[in-house]
Amino acid sequence: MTLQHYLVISAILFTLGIFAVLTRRNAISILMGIELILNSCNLNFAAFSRFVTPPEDISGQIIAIFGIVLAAAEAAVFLAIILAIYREFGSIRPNEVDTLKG
Amino acid sequence: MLLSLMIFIPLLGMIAVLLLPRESEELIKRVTLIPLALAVYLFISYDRSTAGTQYVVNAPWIDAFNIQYHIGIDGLSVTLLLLTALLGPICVIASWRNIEKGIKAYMALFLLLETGMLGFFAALDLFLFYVFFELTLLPMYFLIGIWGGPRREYAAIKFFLYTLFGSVLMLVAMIAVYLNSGDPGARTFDIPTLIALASTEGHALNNLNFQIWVFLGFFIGFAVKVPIFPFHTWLPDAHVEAPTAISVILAGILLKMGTYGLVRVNMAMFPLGLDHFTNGIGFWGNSLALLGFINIVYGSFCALAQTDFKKLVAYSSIGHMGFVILGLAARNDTGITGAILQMFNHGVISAMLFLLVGVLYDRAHHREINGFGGLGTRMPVYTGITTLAFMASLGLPGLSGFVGEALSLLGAYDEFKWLTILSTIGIVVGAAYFLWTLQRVFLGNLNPKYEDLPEINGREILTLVPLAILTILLGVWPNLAIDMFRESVTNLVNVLQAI
Amino acid sequence: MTVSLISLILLCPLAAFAVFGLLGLANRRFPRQDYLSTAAMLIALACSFLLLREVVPEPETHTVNWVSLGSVTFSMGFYLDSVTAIMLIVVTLVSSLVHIFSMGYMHGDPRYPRFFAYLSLFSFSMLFLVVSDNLLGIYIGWELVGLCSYLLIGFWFEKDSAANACKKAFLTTRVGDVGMFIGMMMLFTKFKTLSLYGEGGIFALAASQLTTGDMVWLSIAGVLIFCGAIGKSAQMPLHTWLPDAMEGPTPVSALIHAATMVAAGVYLTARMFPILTETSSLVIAYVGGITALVAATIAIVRFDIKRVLAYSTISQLGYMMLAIGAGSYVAGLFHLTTHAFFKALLFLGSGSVIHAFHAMHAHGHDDEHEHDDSDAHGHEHNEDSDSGHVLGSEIPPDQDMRNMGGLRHKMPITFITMLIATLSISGVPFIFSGFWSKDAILAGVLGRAMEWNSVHHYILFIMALSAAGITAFYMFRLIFMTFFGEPRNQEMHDMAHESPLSMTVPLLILAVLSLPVVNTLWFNAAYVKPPPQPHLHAPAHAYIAPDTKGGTGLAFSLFGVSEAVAAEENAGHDTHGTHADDGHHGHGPAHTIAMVLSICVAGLGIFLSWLFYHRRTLSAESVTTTFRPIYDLFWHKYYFDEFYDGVLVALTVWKARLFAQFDGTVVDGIVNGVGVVTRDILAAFTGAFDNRVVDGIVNRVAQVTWAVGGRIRRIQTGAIQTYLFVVLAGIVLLILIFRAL
Amino acid sequence: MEFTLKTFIFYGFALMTVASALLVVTVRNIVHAAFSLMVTLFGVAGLYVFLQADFLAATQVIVYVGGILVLILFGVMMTSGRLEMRIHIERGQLLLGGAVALALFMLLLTVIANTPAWKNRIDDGTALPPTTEKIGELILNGPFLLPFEVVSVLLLVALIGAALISRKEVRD
Amino acid sequence: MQPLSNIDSLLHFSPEILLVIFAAAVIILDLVVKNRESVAVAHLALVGCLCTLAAVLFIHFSFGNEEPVALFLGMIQLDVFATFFKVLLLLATAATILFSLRSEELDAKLKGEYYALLLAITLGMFLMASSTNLLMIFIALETVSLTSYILAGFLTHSPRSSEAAFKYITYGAVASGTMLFGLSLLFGMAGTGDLTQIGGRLTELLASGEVSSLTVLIAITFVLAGVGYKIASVPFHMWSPDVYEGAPIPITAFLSVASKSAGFALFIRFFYTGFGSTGLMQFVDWPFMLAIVSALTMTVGNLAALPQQNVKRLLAYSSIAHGGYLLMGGVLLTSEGVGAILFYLLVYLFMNLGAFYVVVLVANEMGSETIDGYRGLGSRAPLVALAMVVFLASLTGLPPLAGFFGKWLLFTAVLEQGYYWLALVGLLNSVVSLYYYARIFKVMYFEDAEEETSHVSFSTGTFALLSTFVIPTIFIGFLNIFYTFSNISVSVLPMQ
Repeated sequence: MTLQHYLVISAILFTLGIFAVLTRRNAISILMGIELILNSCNLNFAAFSRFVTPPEDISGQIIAIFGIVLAAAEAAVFLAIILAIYREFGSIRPNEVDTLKG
Repeated sequence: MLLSLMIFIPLLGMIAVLLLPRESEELIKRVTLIPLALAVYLFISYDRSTAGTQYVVNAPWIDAFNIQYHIGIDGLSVTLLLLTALLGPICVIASWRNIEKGIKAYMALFLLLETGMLGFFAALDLFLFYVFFELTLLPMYFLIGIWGGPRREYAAIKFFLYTLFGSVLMLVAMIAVYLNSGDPGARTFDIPTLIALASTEGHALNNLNFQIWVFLGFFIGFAVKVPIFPFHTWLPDAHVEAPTAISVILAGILLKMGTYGLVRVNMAMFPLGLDHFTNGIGFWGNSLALLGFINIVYGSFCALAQTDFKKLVAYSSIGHMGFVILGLAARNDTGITGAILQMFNHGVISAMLFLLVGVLYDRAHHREINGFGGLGTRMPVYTGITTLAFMASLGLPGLSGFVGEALSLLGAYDEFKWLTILSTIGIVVGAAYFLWTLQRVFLGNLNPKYEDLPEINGREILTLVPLAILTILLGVWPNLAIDMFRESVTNLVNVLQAI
Repeated sequence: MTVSLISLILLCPLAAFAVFGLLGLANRRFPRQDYLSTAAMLIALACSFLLLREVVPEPETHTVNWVSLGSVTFSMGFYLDSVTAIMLIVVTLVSSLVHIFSMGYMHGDPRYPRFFAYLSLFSFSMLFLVVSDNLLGIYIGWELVGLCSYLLIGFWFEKDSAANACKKAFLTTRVGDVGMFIGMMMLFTKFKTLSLYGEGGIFALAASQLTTGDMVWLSIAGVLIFCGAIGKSAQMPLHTWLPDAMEGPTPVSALIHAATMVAAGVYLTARMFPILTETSSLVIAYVGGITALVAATIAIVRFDIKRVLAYSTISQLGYMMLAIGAGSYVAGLFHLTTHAFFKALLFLGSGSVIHAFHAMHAHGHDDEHEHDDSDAHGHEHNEDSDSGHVLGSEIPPDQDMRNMGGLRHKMPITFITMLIATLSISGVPFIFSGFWSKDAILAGVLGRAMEWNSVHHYILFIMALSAAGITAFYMFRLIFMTFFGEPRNQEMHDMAHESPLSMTVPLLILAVLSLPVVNTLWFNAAYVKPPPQPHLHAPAHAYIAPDTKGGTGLAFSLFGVSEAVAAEENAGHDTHGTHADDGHHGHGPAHTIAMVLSICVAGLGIFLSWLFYHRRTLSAESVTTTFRPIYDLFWHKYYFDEFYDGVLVALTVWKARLFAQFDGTVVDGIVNGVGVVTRDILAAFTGAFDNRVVDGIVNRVAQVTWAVGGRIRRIQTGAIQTYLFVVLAGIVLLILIFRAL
Repeated sequence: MEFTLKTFIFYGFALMTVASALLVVTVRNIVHAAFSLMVTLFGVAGLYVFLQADFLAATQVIVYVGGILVLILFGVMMTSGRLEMRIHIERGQLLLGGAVALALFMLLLTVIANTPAWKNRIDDGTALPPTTEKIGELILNGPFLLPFEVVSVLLLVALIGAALISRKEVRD
Repeated sequence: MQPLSNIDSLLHFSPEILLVIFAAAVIILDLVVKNRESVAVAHLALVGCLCTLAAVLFIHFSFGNEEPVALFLGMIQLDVFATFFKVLLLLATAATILFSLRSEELDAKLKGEYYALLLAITLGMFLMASSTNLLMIFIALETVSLTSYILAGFLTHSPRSSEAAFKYITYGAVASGTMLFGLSLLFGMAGTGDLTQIGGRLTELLASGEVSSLTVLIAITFVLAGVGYKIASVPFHMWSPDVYEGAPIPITAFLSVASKSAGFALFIRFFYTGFGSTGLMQFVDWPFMLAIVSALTMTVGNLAALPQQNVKRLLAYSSIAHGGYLLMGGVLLTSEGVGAILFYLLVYLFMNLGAFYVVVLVANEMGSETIDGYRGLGSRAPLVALAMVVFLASLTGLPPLAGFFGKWLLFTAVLEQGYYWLALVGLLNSVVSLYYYARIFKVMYFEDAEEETSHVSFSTGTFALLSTFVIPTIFIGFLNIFYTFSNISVSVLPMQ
């Protein structure tokens, strides 16, 4: 259980998040990917807080908490927008939402 | 103060034109007369015995960059200022009945243009100089684009893009000069100061390599304006599409801005760079003269191939500006005097030519040279004036065109024997295309289509007469003009010779 | 006094031009303008006569600064010496007579006032040229007379042939002028002045500063300046414009294209005498000699009366050039003077004939037009006529000698006066001026040949002699065809009448002038002093042992020519001590030989002409058939026009087109190339895109730029995942690239 | 490192997290993906516990699993017709996306391996005091007061915004 | 410089507090006022802006004038730099409110929320300009982003608006996620979130070999993803054309000016305070990376703008290109460079907002955002067209308009540092940019309207508002004060 363990896990999560964002043809799946990314970041912060900063300094953890809150806010708005998109376009496939281009 | 008045009165006029109702046409007409009146005063009161700048105004403007509102005139500036002030009212008269739509906007743009031109010739601060230089772009673009011929949009944007291309290179060079003019805080745009610094031993500006590069930057900027081959292709289009009065300004003044800039900046400020391109070893030493030569011959031959009257005149401008370049490349007082005279005279003569083309176009609604014929019988006065203008343009002695050309060539021969000799081809070809045009348009049988073509009218004659008088006067008595800038040229030559 | 006289001489025609020119431009008629113009010329003439006395003893110079620069000054000014004075008289005299003649000849022309304005301008320009003391002034006058020539040749510009001819005249002479200008540039660069006389003038500087090392460029400069004369004086190979210039009204031909302007070239060459070197002199002499001979041969076969005279003029001008080139300064100018009078007379006479034959001028130019058109059809039988693309090859009927004949009874005054002129030009001895001047030239050339033992000058002498014979032949051909025999065109013959007084009086005056009356001035050695030629070095081998002071010819003792010639030689030899300071006179026997030979060839020429054209013992036609190739050569004027038209003009136009094309293809092409490269490089990133063909630099660049923009647009697919891909791939790339750096 | 139960559990959580995350991005059924995500989030919460971040772990479970995931499931339900339940995947996109993700992963691995500062930071197993009180102190009376306040504004904004945008339909 | 405690910071923080108060007041007023036509809400928001502006200036002259003050225990910093941006942002917000008042696009029913969101986003931007802590930076960024998403998707019944919001949030979420990852790496290396300390720590670590330069490079690049997306630099620009086109015009204007400005504020503070040390740059030459990004940004922006038919979209690309120009100043590490950015942003505020205002007017009157809608505008609405010419000419950088002076400062700074190639790319780009701006000139003046449309008249208020953009666009460059302003503003940044 070294720092590097956490970092590798976090890196995997980040990469998978990126992968999801790039390849999933569903807006909600993209949101999930984004959540993975944010989780990886939070995990990083928590890990660094544990291993790098002095034990009494828990600012990394607090940052992670804020990260969770922000992720929540973002998810809310994201979903609202997905709903709007679904209403307007009848689909949440991201590549079908392409009237604006060029 | 006088100069400032002269520069900014058109601008005030523009604002007045925009604010006043349409009916105030008379006022519009008269606005351009004020600079002319001031110019006449300048002509009288200008002290011809000194090379120094006169009527200097020097006020701080943007302190952060040591930019000053520094204007003043020396012999060269005053000559071109006079030309500008003269052509202003003439163009207003020439456009009076020609421009139908949006006369207000037209006049406003025209006045803005005039401010730009006048300011450019008077500016003694490099930044101000650039600002005025660019100030002419937008009005010109609109004047061509709105009131021009069928392909006006193309011509306008071409002009705009070309010139802007040149001027951004110029901007780089200008910034480079500024940055090298001293330590931060002590930098300057002041042209006289920069000139002095550039010839101060050991100063950063007095460095051959540096001067070569900034010379090139400025040169391309001005070369587009002159225009010098291969930056010339905007000119025929712009001329063909522009309304008459704008062609007059274009050929009469705007082209001169390029050559004026060459003298004011490239020659005076970068003598080492100039030396490299006019006196250096091998190809580069001949490059400027070579460009002049190419302009002359290339422009003349292109003119010969034209069948559009206006395009022909446009190409002839390219050829004639070649003499200016050649004369400047000579770097001696004969050549430079010839070049400056040629600037002024070309301004007058090409103005006449474009006005004349306009007169014909207004009547026949086309400019195809081969579509006319025998107009000499129908329009004798017009024919007479055209012949005069053609003769002046092809360098007939006794008319002003000759003096400038001859002095340029005489001066250039000193430095560039073969190029000058080859350039004289331009004289023959120049005669050829003008005479051929004269023949095709005026001589021979009257084309029956034009049996009722009305003779040139009083308003048109009014625009032409002052120019014709100047053409003859300066042909007979060139010292009238040379007196204005003799000392300045001597001064410049002394600087150049000191290298 | 001198200055004011000269100024008056110049101002009179100038004022006439300024006033009447403007009025003429506005098509307003000023009452009695013709009289006023003529009066102005007469005043100038009077002043010229007054001036004649002012000249002695020393030449005068009066200058003002014209263009003053920091280091150099170009001055304008008068230079008055005997040559100037005589030239002034010639010009004003001929001009006045032509003015008077024109009052009759041009009467009724719709542009009558303008004609006089042009004449005045011409007179002014010519006089300005004559009195100028510097090359720039001469050049100015030079070009101005060219302009007048242009305007007057194209006076009836409705005629296409006239319009073509005037353009041709101007352009051809301008080619020469450019040469002259280059020569001026060379001199200016060396001497920093264009003034000829005085302390700081070119001549003084050339004499004092130049060394043998400078001879090459000085020769070139001399030849280049002579180029101007080649053009103006219609010397080979730039002579073709002069025959075409006959499209102008005949008085113009008389004044400009016979008497004055074309002689300006000779005058210029004479003025440049002091800086002519051995080589340039020889070039001048050869050009003159060849021109004299070739033009004479062409004249033999012409039928147009004016064109015969035109070629004759060319030939005679060649003579003068030959004289100056061979060092016979006085003889050349002398011939210039005599020629001015008798050739003007011949032209005016022919004008009188044309006038008589065809009252077209009274009907105005429209009439002329109809004739022109009808000619095109009516004279198709003339199989000799050129295909038509050569300028001026169609002969107007009123100028065609084949329509004439037997006019001597109808037009006695014209006949007599023209006969005098013909005798004069043919070199019939002793009472006609032409004989003396021509003889002086022949003698001069032969003398130089003998003195220097120069093969060149022997050849030149033979050329001159042949030309003299041919001249006599074709001139009498003209007289016989025109005035003798039976009328060939009865209809036209019936119309013919003697010209009015205003035309015959000038003829008579000129006839008098064709006798050696006024020309005696040239024989006054004290009056005319040939300038020194410091740069003339006879070839060393050519130096032959001093001859005895040979017997002086009869002519010289009669009229005192010998003094002038002696003075000339003294002047020529005194200035360079390396050579002939013993004052030998190798010309002595030359004079006698030349005179005898010239009389012989003149007689032969006249005799042959008589046989051919009067007695018709010999048939011109049969000779023509026998020597068909030669005849063709002559008829086609040695194919000069064809050459120019076919090659030079085509070349120029081709070049112009090439340049225009160059503009469109190469300049654009380079930019296009840049565009293509830009496009291809960018295409590596963005993929291929359409290659649209466009014209114009900006178009192409704009198009390419635009297309790149379009390509970039296409990345903007609208699909968000593409965007995300670009972002993340961009991050990876940025990192990798900067890792690599 | 000693292989203890603790490490075993740690690896279990790690494996669970990673594997479920892999499922999130691979399964074709969106609902399955959402449930996989839940497992991942739990896994991460477990890891937080291992990092002795108790409050954080709790927040993770409450906010993520209780809030965000439910939101996502609602989203799935409201937007997914039968067709939308299956996630369409395109091969080209998969390759490109995979390549980019892989490249990023390699980069991150390199970084993690090659940063000496992060090496040998072993969890020595010392128990730290619970963080909740400390967090409260830091947030309410420490440097994190301002972020806290700003985040509250942010949440308000998100609330308004989400309502606004999803309410559109209702307002017709 | 001792950071102030939370309580002591409150007074210094009063502008932000005012914004929040007014945002709340706007919502409350909206509930109270039932008249949908009422403009009271907008006016209240406007008053809020003005009050905030007054507060900003008051605070500045009372406290922040000389030395920077660290607030909230080092979370944010009050200094001239921040004040400059606050003033700038308030101007942009006020202008946007005025635009919105005149825009007919927006749903009158939602105006309370709309203006409240505008004030909230301004708060976020304030914080972007003044944050000195990684967490604060991220929260500020998220505040702005989230609000922007909502505003972009604000239009009811506009698929384009929803699409814009969708793309925006997807893009933004990924970008900010990436940035957060980068921030976490920074935190992990430096062990602190305090921006003022990070630079020093990183340099030490790099020098001692504790951290590889690749790690720092990745962290910086990831951070750049978040910042770059805010300033729309290549390759993070792709959202902006779509979002700009889809969003309501006032929001587009706001995003293109305010959001970009705030992005630059953040960028400058982050990179100069965080990574500005020479020691760090020996290992990671981020200025060079940014130079290339800058060149790419302006080139791509300008080239892609060429074929656009939608004026909003065209201006979006133009805005990208201007981001590229601005970024040039950021690579120089000189106060001249940053000063030039600030000055240019000020100029850009007026000219770009002005151009968008014309777009609003045309959209209102002609109902068209495409370039064809501008046909014959020169004769139909001469003054508006004239104003448009001024704005576009200024955007092109033609003297004597302010845009030229802005470019001038930038290029001078660039050339001073010897980045000749960059200056040349920039200048050639401005030539290219002329082409598409001139297309608008062309349709306005050179082409006549298809059908005979009558003269369009606008209210005096419109002209007054227009002139508040035109006049500065013409005159800012002439006046010394603005140069001084922008130069002083950068004095607080650490420079070599």
